[in-house]
This record gives sequence, C-alpha cells and structure tokens, in this order.
Amino acid sequence: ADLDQIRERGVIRIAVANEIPYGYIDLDGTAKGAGPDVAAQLAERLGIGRIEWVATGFSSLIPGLQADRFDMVAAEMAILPQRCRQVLFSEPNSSYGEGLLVAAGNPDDIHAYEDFARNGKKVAIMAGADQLEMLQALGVPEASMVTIANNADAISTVSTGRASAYAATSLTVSGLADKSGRVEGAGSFRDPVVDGQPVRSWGGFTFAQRSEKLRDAVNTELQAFKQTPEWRAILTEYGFSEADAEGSFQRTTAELCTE
Amino acid sequence: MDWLNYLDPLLQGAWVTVQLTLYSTLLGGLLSFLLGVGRLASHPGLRWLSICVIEVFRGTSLLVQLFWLYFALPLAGQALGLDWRLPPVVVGVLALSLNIGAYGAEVVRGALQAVPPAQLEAAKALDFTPRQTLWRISLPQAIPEMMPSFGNLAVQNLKDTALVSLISLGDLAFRAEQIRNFTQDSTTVYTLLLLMYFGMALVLTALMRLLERSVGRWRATGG
Amino acid sequence: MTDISTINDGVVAEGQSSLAEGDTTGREPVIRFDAVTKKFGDVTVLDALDFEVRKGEKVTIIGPSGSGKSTVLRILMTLEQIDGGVIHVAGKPLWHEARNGTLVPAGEEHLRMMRKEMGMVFQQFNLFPHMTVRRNITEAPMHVLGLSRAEAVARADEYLELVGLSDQADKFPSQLSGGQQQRVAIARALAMRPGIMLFDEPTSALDPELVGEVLNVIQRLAGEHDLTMLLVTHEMAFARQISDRVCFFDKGRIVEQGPPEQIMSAPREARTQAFLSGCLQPG
Amino acid sequence: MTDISTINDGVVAEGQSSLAEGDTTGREPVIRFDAVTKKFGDVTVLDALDFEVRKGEKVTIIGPSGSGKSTVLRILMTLEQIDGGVIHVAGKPLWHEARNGTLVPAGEEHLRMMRKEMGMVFQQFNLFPHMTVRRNITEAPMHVLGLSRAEAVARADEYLELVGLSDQADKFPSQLSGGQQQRVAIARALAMRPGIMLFDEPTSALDPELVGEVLNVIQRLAGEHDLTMLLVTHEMAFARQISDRVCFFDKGRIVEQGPPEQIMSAPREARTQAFLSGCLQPG
Amino acid sequence: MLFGIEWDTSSAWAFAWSILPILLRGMIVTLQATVVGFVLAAILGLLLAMLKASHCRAIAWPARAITEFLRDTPLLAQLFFLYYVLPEYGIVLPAFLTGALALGLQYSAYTSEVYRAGIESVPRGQYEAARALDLSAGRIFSAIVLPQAIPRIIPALGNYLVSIMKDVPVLSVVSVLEMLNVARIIGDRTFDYLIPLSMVGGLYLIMTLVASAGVRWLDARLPKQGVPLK
Ligand SMILES: Nc1ncnc2c1ncn2[C@@H]1O[C@H](COP(=O)(O)OP(=O)(O)OP(=O)(O)O)[C@@H](O)[C@H]1O
Ligand SMILES: Nc1ncnc2c1ncn2[C@@H]1O[C@H](COP(=O)(O)OP(=O)(O)OP(=O)(O)O)[C@@H](O)[C@H]1O
Ligand SMILES: [Mg+2]
Ligand SMILES: [Mg+2]
Repeated sequence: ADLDQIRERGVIRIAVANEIPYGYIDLDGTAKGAGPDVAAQLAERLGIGRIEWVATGFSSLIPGLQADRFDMVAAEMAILPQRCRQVLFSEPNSSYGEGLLVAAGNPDDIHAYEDFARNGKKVAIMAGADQLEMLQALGVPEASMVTIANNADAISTVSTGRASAYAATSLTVSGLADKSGRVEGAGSFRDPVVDGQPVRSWGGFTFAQRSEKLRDAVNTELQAFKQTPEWRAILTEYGFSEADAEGSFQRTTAELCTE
Repeated sequence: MDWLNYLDPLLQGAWVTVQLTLYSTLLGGLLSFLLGVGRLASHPGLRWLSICVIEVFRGTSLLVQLFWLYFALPLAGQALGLDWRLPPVVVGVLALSLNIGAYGAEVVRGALQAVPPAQLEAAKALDFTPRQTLWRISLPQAIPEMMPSFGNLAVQNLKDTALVSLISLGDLAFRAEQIRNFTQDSTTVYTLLLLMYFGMALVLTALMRLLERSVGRWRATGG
Repeated sequence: MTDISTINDGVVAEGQSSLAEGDTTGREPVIRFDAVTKKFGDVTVLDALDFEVRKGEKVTIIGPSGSGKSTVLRILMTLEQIDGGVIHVAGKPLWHEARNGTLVPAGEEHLRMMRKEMGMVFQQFNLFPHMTVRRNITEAPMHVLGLSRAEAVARADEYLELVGLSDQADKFPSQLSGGQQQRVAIARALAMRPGIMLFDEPTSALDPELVGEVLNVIQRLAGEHDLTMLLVTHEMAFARQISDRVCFFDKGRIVEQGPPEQIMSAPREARTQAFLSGCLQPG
Repeated sequence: MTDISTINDGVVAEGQSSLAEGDTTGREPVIRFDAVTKKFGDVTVLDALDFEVRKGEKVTIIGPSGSGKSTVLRILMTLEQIDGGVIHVAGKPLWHEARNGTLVPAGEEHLRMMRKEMGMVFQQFNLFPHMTVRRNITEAPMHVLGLSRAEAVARADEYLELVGLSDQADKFPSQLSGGQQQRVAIARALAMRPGIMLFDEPTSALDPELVGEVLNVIQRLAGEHDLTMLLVTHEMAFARQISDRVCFFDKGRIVEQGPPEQIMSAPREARTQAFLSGCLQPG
Repeated sequence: MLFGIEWDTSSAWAFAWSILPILLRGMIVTLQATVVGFVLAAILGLLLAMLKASHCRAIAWPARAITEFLRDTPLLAQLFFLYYVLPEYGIVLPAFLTGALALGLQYSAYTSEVYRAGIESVPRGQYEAARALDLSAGRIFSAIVLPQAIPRIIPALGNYLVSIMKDVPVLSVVSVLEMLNVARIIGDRTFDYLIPLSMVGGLYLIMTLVASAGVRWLDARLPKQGVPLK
C-alpha cells in the first residue's frame, strides 16, 4: 500500500529477515537491529502510530513486497541493479563489507571467497542473498555452494562441517561468531575483488514498485535522521564501524542501481 | 531454566497451530463431503470437476501446493489483472483443507458406496427423492463408517500444519525455529517441539474417538 | 390425487381370523400387466406377462426360486425397469406419462407419484438402522407427504399399536427381534397410506418361532376390504387362508391361477402339482 | 529315535474294505492321558480326563459340539497347553522332560521331538496355498527330517499315489476340489511317517459328494496294523466300520466307550442314546 | 544459472523450456530421496513390527510407544531434530541422508502396521499345520507366513512409496536440492515463481500418477498363485 493508505490505516507493516544485526525478532517478539530501529524512528517522524513487524525468510522479502504482504522491508538489503528492477530502494542507510564464518580454529584454512574457486570445499550462502552473484563472479562452481534458508542455520552448517565456511557480510559474521564458541570469523580475511574493486554493499529500505510516495517520504526523513547523533548511535550499537556509517554517504541509490 | 523462557512463545505458536488445525479440519471435512458426493454425482460436469480437484490435490505435494498458493497465485492473478494476494493464514488454511478434503473425499465416497443398496431401495419405496435419500439415509449411515479414517486425517492435518511455518505463519514450528535461531539451543527447543506436537495429537485422537462414539451411537447399541 | 381409497385410519377388526371374502370380481383392476417382458442380460425373467389385480383383492404369488416373483413386485415399485409391454397402476401407465397427448417415458416426478400408490415390505426388512423405530415410521410421512411432526408421530403411534409394538417406539432396529423388525417395516409402509401393499417373502428371513407374529399382522390387514395386497410367500397354509387368488409362477409366466382351494388341493398343471408336492404342507 | 514303528513305505493293502480286527489289547498304550484338565478362561473344557490309546488301535471320538473332541487332538499336537494332569506319548511325558533326574516343563526341542511321533489332518485342510501340491508334501521331510530333494520328491510321489492324486502334483491347492485337498493333507501328514495319525473331522468341510473319496483313503490307512489312529468324526457309519473303539465325549469327559457295535446299537448311557438318536444314521 | 544451465527469460515459453532440464535435475534428487527414504522405512518398519510382536512386554510396549510418537509428530519437526540436534552429539550426516532418515523414521511407523496387518492376515490354521509338521519357527516364518503375507504387504507399501515422494519437498528446508527447492532458487533469482512452481506441480502430478499406476500394475502381477486374497 502507498503512503496515503498507510496513514489512513495508521499501521505500517515492516518485514525483517531474522538477520542479526540488520533486522531480527528477539524472544519477546519485538524487532531489533539497524534496520528496524531506524525504521521505527522514521515511522514516528512520518506520523505513523503503529508498526506491525513481519518476520520472514530472506528470500521471501522481495516476493512478499510484490505480493503486498508488507509495505516495507527493513533488512538492510543490499542495493543491487537486478533488485532495483523488481523493487524500489531508499537511499543507503548503511554500508558493510564481506566476511566469512568458519568453524573454530579455521580447520580448512579459508581466508577469502576466491579460495572456493579452487579448493573444492563447500561454502554456504543464504537463499536469495547477493553473495551468490559474487561467488559466481569469482568463478566458484555451483557444486561448491550450499544454500541455507536462514542466517542462524549457518552456525550449525559450519560447525558440523556441512560447509567449510559461510559467506556473508562482516557484520553478520561477527554477530554469529559472538553467539557460539564453535565458530569464528575467518582471520586475515581478504575482501573479494570483483571487476577490479573490493566489494562493499550499501543497505537500504525496500518497497514495492507502486509505493513510490512512501519511498520518497522515507528518503526525506532518512536524510534528516542521518544527520542526528541518534542515527550513528543505532548503527554503532549494532556493531557497524564509523567507516561503515560514513560509507553510507558515499553512494546514492541511483548510482548503485545503474552500476 | 532456559526451557521455561521458551515455553511462552512456544505456547503462542501452539495456539496458532490449534486454530489452523481446527479451521482446516472443519473446512476440509466440508470439502470432503462436497467432493465425495460430487464424485458420485450423476451430473458428469460435477463428477469430473470433483475428480480433477481430488486428483490434483492428492497427486501433488502439500508443500508444493502451499508455495504455489503463496508465491505463484498472486503472480497468476497479476497476469490476469486480478488481485489474488491471499493473506498467509488464508493460504495455509486453504492448502491444508484442500489437501485433506481430497483425501477425505475418497473416504466419503467409500463409505457412501458401502451403504447397502437395500437401504436405497427401501428409501425409494417410501418415495424419498434422491436428495432426501442422500441426506436422510445414506449420509447418516455412512458417517460412523468414515469416522476412524477422519480421525487419522485430522492427526495428519495437525502434523501438516507445521509446513505453514515455511510461509512465515507464526505457528508452533515457526516459533521453535525462531527461538533456535536466536538461542542456538537446538536440543531443548526441538525436544519441546516434538513433545508438544505429540501431546496435541494425543488430545486430538481422544477427541475424535469421542466424536466417533457419539455419531455411532445407534451402532453401539446394536447386537 | 388417487382413486384408490386408503385403509381406514387405525380401525382394525380385532382378532379377525376368517377371510376377507368380499367379492372383488366386479371391481376395476388396480394393477394391470400387458405383455410385460423383463430381461437381465440374456436371461428373460418375465416373458410377455399378462396379469391383473383388482382393487381390494388379495393375491398370493407362489413358485420356484428364480421364477420372477420378486421381479414382479420390484418392477411395480419401479426398482427395476421393464424391457417391453405396458403396466397400469390405478388406471395410469406406470412407466409412461401423457404429455401433449402422446405417451413419453416417465420422468422422476411421475414415478414418484405412482410409487405413492404402493407400499412395499422387503424380505430383509430394510429398516433404517440409524433411526429409532418411531423415526423410521415418521420420516417419510413428514418429508414426503409433508405432515407436521405431531401428525406424523400420531400416525406412527397408531400403526405401532396396530402391529403391537407401542412399547418399542424408542428403540433402534438392532435392538429388536427379526419378527419385531418386520412388523415395524409393515407399519412404516402402512404409514404412507398406500392403496396397494406389496410383500416379498416377508417371513422367510425369520426364525420359525417369529414367523407367527408377522403373519398375524398381515392377516389382520387382509381383513381390510379396500387394501389391495400382492404377496410373495412360501407359507402355503397362510396363503390359502388369506388370499382371494393364488398365482403359480414358473419361468416368468403364470402357469396356473385361481382360488387357493383349487390351486392347492386340485392343481391342474403338472408343474404346479410337482411344485406343491415338493413343499411340505403344514397344518 | 522312536519305538513306534511307522507304516510300511507305500505298501498299502489295496481295496481293503473290511476292518483291522487285529487285537491290540495286549499292546502297550502309546497315548495316555492322566487326569488332564484344560480350561479356556473360566470354562473347563477337559475335566480330569483319563484316556488311553494302544499302539495300532483305531479310536473314534464322537460327541456333541463343544464337548472337547478337537481339544484332545490339539493338545496332543501341542497346539494347546494343558492346565493339569500328565500326558504320555510313546512312553515319554509330552509336556515335561527329564533333566538331571527331575521333570521340568518341556522346552521347544522336546516338543518338536514329541510332535514327530504324530501327524494331524485338519478339518479345514490347511494346505499351504502358495506351494504346489508336491511342495506341500516335500516341505517338512526336507526341512525337518533333512531328506534330500530327490528323496523327498520320491516320498511325496509315493504318498500322492497312495491317495490317488499322482496327476495333480504340480497344481496349487486352490485348483483342487475340497476332497482332493483333504487327500493332499493326508499325504502331507503321512510323508513324515508318524506312528500316530490324528484326524479332526476330516470330512465335515466337504460337500457331501466329495466325502466318499476322503473316507476311502482313511479306510485304507486303517488297514495298517501298526498305525495308531485317533479320529474325530460325525460319520457314524464310517466310525462303526473302521474303529476298534468308539469314545463318546460330553462336557470334557468320556461318558461311554467300547466297541462300535455296542456303543452304536446298544448304548448304556442316556446321554449317548440321546446323542445317537439325534444323528440321522445312514445305511 | 543453476547446475551450469542458463535460463532464457525472453518469453514465458522459452523460460519454461529452459528451466525444464534444471527441474529434472531436481527431480532426480527427489527420486533418490524417495527411494532411500522408502528403503529405510521398509527396514525400520520391519524392525518395529518384530519388536511390537514380541511377547516380552518390556520390548513390545516401548516399540508401540515409539511407533505412536513417530506417527503423531510432524515430519518437519523430526527433520529439524535430526538435522540440528544429532550434530550436537557428534553425529553429522549430510543433509540428504538426514532427510532420507527422517522420511524413513516417519514412515516406519506406517510400514510397521502394514507388516503387522500382512502377517495377521495369514490364517491361524497355517501356523498350526506348519507346527503339526514340526517345521521350525524360523522356517514357519520364512517359508509359510512371509510368502503369504507379501502379496498383501507389497501394494500397501507401494502406496506409502507414493506418499514419501510427496513429502520429499520438506527436505528443502535443510538445503536438499530436490525439485521444489530448485524451483524456489530459480524463483529467487528470476523473481518469477509462477512458472517454476507450476511446473513442479505438474511434474509431481505426472510422477504420482505414474507411480500409482505402477503400484496397481504390480498388485495385479504379484505371484498370488493359490493365495486366497480377501
Ligand atoms: N439384478 C439382477 N441381475 C441379474 N439377474 C437377476 C437380477 N435380479 C434377479 N435376477 C435373476 O432373475 C431371475 C428371477 O429373479 P427373482 O428374484 O424375481 O426370482 P424369485 O422368483 O423371487 O426367486 P426367489 O424365490 O429365490 O426369491 C433369477 O434367475 C435371478 O437370478
Ligand atoms: N481358543 C479358544 N478359546 C476359548 N475357548 C475355546 C477355544 N477353543 C475351544 N474353545 C472352547 O472349548 C470348548 C471345546 O472346544 P472343542 O473345539 O474341543 O469342541 P469340539 O468337541 O471339537 O466341538 P465341534 O464338534 O464343534 O468341533 C468349546 O466350548 C469351545 O468354545
Ligand atoms: Mg424373490
Ligand atoms: Mg472340533
């Protein structure tokens, strides 16, 4: 639904994908994370009284928007050209680099995405996540990829050796590594380099194609909110570095969508 | 104790599971009768429609049906310029009830065909219309015959509700997944999950037995 | 709706053991078969059968197994279709109806109307096992004749009284003996007030000691002058006692018919003699 | 292994219709029941039964339904256990074995050894439906006695010849008539060369016209002086013809026993008289 | 691209045609999981049936309870349990095997009942005749009871084979690349779910119709010679 209808209803439905620290639901059912916390501020500024949080699989986010199962996604989804053809993105809310989650002690001695192009070991990725494209660009064979449904399944997948590593953003990796002693972030990680540039992602809020007004209103408020110290506090609280926060100002969505 | 913390969200999920089971079993029961009677109808159009629905829903996987209704149906609607975006609860109840409706239809058909032909002749001799015969003679005699199978189907349905967690409905299995994702405490969460489903199944079985006994009273008194 | 009068409500001559000797020869035929043929596959079960029953007449059909006796009754009740010939019941064609002056195959409406003239009692009783005795009897009057519940119950109780089962009204059929079940079946058929009653070996599924109660009830009905009765039975002594006419069937044809005394004591046809000598004739 | 001699291989007196009048009174008892009691739940089926059969004796058990006749045979075959008393077969206790000088409940080994003494023919034949006639007969000799296939087949053919079914060896039981099936069952039991043959109403599941063939075969077996036979039957004329002794059972006890002429023609006990007068005695 | 096969999104028909080989690769996994799951179910079910038939209550009763538990809890929950809990105790099976094991366990509850019914359908007289002939217990079971029970068991097992096939998509949640999972991945990457999911539905319909016909064919062909069937 677009902005007018949402204002009329007084409720906005926002989806998260259970990814710490981007957006997740804790045990009492409240949404947390860089996406949801910022989204809550924006909703308040837009005068929308109530938020209905929807937790869903990462790969259901875009279909869910298209099927109008929610109005907005606050999962810090990376802004990518092929996604821009399906949905609308706000301006970037954050930026983040890549990482690798490995079993404690890094038994397979993995330090980069490229390693999988040669060593025949398996790497896990989440269904629908953009690490797939990176790995494909780096020449990792399809047979080496294990698709998991959920971020948190990575701990089990990696610690049991079903995959040697989990390819995800650096924040996801450190969040998962904090949770369990059986896994850790791969040390001396080398950023993947695609088309001569180290890979960095810019995450934003996502909307259905028809929700242009909502997207514009969110952009306005987001721009204002990003100037406040509260915004930086939210990002750092969830483990984003200063550089990650600064990075979000370096690109516009228009650029990211046409790259 | 950790598991005490899990109990509250799990119970919330269990309540959703109970509701889903209830609605889809009731709707599925209704569909069973419609399709089962339709399968025996003299009108060929009605009969073939019933046969197709039964075969499609018995012949494909429930999870495929769920995903199709959840992901594909809205797109099919879009292509036709229609809004077919059903809320997940509706998708869940619809898929579950169509599924047990298709299985139940065969049960209904079997039980109706097991009514002795002499009963139908007696009804005809008393000048009942075919519809009255169906409602007043055949169905009441067939229902006790169906009950044990329906009991099994109801339990099957309870188990199948777990699949709706995969379309993000907050049922018991979904809550368990969520807690495990958060706490990584697989053993406790899944043990609780299995036990809760088992408990619900036992209660459901007991309820179906009671129901079976009450609709079959005239048989129980028999010699 | 019908020109056949029904039996008088509940008025039953008590202890009537002698016969209904009312002369029915002058009356109009209420059932008429003209050259009726019935086949099952290749087997001809009724072979150009001509047959008449007059209003109020009590006719017994006897004959060897497979001779087509049940088939005659089942065709009348429209439970089987015929392959040739014409049947009239109460002056109207059973399997045809007049539409725009021509006879066309009857629709369900016409068949239902024709069936209302008749009631049938089956060998296996065929009570509805899921209904109490009373509901077995009220069901059709309420939902076919449109009686109110109170009227139907009053009528059911009246016929239960007639068959001597007033105290069993709230039981289920499975709680009754075979003889009691068959009497309920008779009450159920009577409650529709048919002008014609068809009985297909009503006592042959019963243990010998239960046969008497059912025959007793039928005998009392036979006292009703207006009720036409068509009865298939193997109880020769009983047939002799109640019927105005006995028809001996063999291979789908009537071999011989006449007053019971003549058929039973002095059959003319060899086939009849052979059949009767095969039956142990009691009493 | 056993002190009971087996019937002579395949040597059968042809067309022997008169009786095995060999005097067995001097011989040792090969079956002995001492105060045997058998209950099913609360019902006492055998009540402190004493009973003896001598080697080579042909004994017929008659009596009303439910009197415990089948139970006697089934206990001998160890298909039922007993609740009290002692049974000896061929001088050895059936349900007990001596171990270190004391009697202990028998193990499966002992029971199997004891069963080898006996063969049984059932009312319902109980042929193995998934095996040909020949395999039905060779199965046990091969897998119990350890005969080679060739030996077992030779033996099977010999007994098939005896029961007159040499030409049916490759058929399945369902392709045979009831009488033929029962004859196969007899051949199957004989192929184990038991000293004692038990027959439980071997003809009562047969259509009347098939009874003769089975009785014929049994009669020929009765000619074997060394074969002990214990037979439950309702065929009185036949029992009279073949048996050395008839036992009349009632309520789990032997009411009366003696030579067939005496029991059948001049029973002493009222109960026996009543039973025999109830049976239509043919011929 | 999946399994090295590119798809063609130029038109709906071209898309459907180009992903068909990919879906068929998934179908192979589906069929493999079906077969492995079925074999496990057949073996575990026989084991359970024998335990349940035991005269020793300490064996029979737990076996009955286990059957009840396996039958009354969802496949999904059992699968999660096996996939996430077993590794905590050092048992790490690949996803495919875990999935097949879950199918096998769930359906062993059903197949154990099939065996029991099949064995009970052999008339008592057969046991008695075999005992009267002094056959050993093992021989009675293998030569007399089993051959008569099998023609009744096989068709019922066949029906469960079809059911197992329909439950395989559940394994997609533990990343088994069976047909439905393949279709979803195609959908995730092309954002077109309608065509792949509809094709999966159609392929399933074909598979189950063929399998059911196969079961009927087998049923009609079984060597029932002489075995009276009800
Ligand atoms: N539905 C049917 N299909 C085929 N043949 C039938 C059918 N009903 C009856 N028949 C045959 O029709 C013939 C006449 O049957 P019918 O029941 O009228 O005989 P009946 O005189 O009533 O004999 P019974 O004294 O045994 O009841 C019989 O040969 C019977 O086998
Ligand atoms: N397995 C059983 N369980 C309970 N009661 C049994 C069982 N087998 C036999 N009986 C009872 O034991 C009694 C004797 O049975 P048995 O079969 O020995 O009688 P019978 O003399 O052979 O009778 P028939 O002539 O009918 O075969 C009967 O009352 C029967 O009901
Ligand atoms: Mg008849
Ligand atoms: Mg007996």
